[in-house]
Amino acid sequence: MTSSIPPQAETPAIAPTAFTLVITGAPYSSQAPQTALSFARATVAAGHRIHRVFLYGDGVHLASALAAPPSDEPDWPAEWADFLKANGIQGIACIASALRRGVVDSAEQARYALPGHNLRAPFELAGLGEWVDSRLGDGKVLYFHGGR
Amino acid sequence: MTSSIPPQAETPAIAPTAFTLVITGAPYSSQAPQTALSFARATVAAGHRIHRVFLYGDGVHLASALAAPPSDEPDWPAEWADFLKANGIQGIACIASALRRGVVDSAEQARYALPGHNLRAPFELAGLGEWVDSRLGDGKVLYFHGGR
Amino acid sequence: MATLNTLHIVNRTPDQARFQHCLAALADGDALLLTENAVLALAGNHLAGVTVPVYALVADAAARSLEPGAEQGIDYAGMVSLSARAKRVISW
Amino acid sequence: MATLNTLHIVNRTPDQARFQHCLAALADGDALLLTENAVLALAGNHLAGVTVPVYALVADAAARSLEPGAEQGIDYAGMVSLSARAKRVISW
Amino acid sequence: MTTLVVIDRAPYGDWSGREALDMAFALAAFDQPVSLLFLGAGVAWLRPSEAGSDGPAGALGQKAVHRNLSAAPVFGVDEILACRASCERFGVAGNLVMPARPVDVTPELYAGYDHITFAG
Amino acid sequence: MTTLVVIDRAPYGDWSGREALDMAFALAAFDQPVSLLFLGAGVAWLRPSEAGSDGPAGALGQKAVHRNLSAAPVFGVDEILACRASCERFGVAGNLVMPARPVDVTPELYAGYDHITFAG
Repeated sequence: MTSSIPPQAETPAIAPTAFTLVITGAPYSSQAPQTALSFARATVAAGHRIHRVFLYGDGVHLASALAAPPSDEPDWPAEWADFLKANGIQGIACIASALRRGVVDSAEQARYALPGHNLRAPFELAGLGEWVDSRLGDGKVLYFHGGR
Repeated sequence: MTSSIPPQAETPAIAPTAFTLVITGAPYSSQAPQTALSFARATVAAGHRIHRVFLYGDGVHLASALAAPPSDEPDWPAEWADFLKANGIQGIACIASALRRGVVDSAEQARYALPGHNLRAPFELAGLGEWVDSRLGDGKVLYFHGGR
Repeated sequence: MATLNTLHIVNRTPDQARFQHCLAALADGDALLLTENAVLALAGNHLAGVTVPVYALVADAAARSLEPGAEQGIDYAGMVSLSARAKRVISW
Repeated sequence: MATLNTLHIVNRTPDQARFQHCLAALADGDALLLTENAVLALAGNHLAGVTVPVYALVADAAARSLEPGAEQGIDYAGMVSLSARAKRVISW
Repeated sequence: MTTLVVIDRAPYGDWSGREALDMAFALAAFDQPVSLLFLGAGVAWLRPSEAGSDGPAGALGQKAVHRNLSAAPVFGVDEILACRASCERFGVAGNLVMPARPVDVTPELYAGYDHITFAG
Repeated sequence: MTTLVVIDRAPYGDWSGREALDMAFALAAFDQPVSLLFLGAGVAWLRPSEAGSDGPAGALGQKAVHRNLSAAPVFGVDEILACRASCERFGVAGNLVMPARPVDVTPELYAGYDHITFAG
């Protein structure tokens, strides 16, 4: 899946890079999702490309559809989902990390006979193969970890 | 809410203590829920009492109804829920921690117009007042934190 | 049974700041209980200067292939007993 | 534009082991970027012996009332530019 | 029944300090005596901001922690203590958000509290 | 395109080591070169267990990490490296799970890998 580069984007001074962002820190526990979002916005604005966002470990909580932060705090899952949609970027939550931590889509709900599902669109569940794919591509893979 | 002491419990060598266990570490990220459960089982077996279990911070993920760990790993949310039910112990997830992290019951689903709910019975959402109540009681409050 | 003032329970590896803050808070009449990854302090030189009794959860030590001394190893029932006896418990 | 071999990005307070592992990995031709709580290294004596260029995210520094030196402070666009230029990026 | 709530993590990068502050405020709301101790990297909470009440933390999309902390005396938090050695180590010595008071953190200090807690 | 996966957290108390191992196995499954480095408290993974394959970790209700780690060469992980200084500090020197190899962790060591990653 490719990102659409907005027409107003500047041409980068160096060759455009395709970044994959791996987020391993959870929102409201770490700053990782917000640093990653600021980085992602700056990436697109500079004419580079975000190839994929991959949530791993505690980072999968960013794909929760049920977070309801106080009205005076940013809603990081919603802001990330909006950014991915607006830019046509693929968002993957690692399925093994997500199942352990209670982040599931309707297919996994059915498979494990769970009482509901809570994966927020456009995030999808997939395996570490997606990370390997990014690792083997031409771009760079950056990580946004929790703070401890 | 009082816990029922199983008839086979030994009389403790010292006066029975009412413990409140505060769990702040998440399952599958920290060992906190499993250490706390081993402690809780030993408490009941020794004729002491668990007054209340209070989930705070990342600990609220223990109250998720949607966790689906691999079949060869323990299901900590299910084991905790079974233990609480079997012993009639109150399990509270801090509502402020839970809302930020996407753990909600049907009342909060309705209030925030969320697409679902995922709080596992018998856990209930309530405020820090429950922790203050434990703090002011006769018993002891112990904390089970994440490992970093 | 000897009086136990404060039971200090620590669950973090000894390279973490919280572990060091815990050691700095120990006083005569206290005891230190190592749980989870804190049992790694049983190997190496992480408890230098500690003069209070040191306990460790055997389940955690065994999982990490460490053997507490004869007086040190306790099970969860022992942890409950220490916690009930202590005048104060600090969970670091 | 000078060659940049490895960009080391660290987001943890300087009292954490990972921060120290990062410092031990710096080599000539590399650069160090402090983000999130790592900007606390701008105060106190946490970067002794570091000879590579050090950058810090101004948003993180400002939130913590710290002021990077004139050459040090960069915004997210600067972080993107460094990341794109570097031959290798390590996220500590 | 005096409680000491200890904050040993830096603000913004970690939420546990905010959740510790909420614990202190909850005790104060029930008129219970409570003190705050900033220790280790937690002393970074005490660096005074030169900006307005919303502060430059706005650039991070987070509320500035000074607003939370400055409310502490109003809400009935008895004392705000700062580990002197940690302040020196993290370069905030002699320059604390009011009304924090530098102290030496010793077993004797902890002995003054019935209950000592961290948020995580 | 050689990747170095670094594990710097002790097992059982923290899941990130297991998730780092999964990353290494995923690369190996796609026939990509990958090495593991145990650093800091992560060297506790390398303490040999005297117990059987399920090991005493069973008492914790967790799978013993030795089983995971011993599968590494089978799955195609090229090297298992252990920081020598960390081993000494955490008292596991001279007594490592096979086939871990003690190394000095220097910039030159890291220079041998195109990509270096942690699980969290």
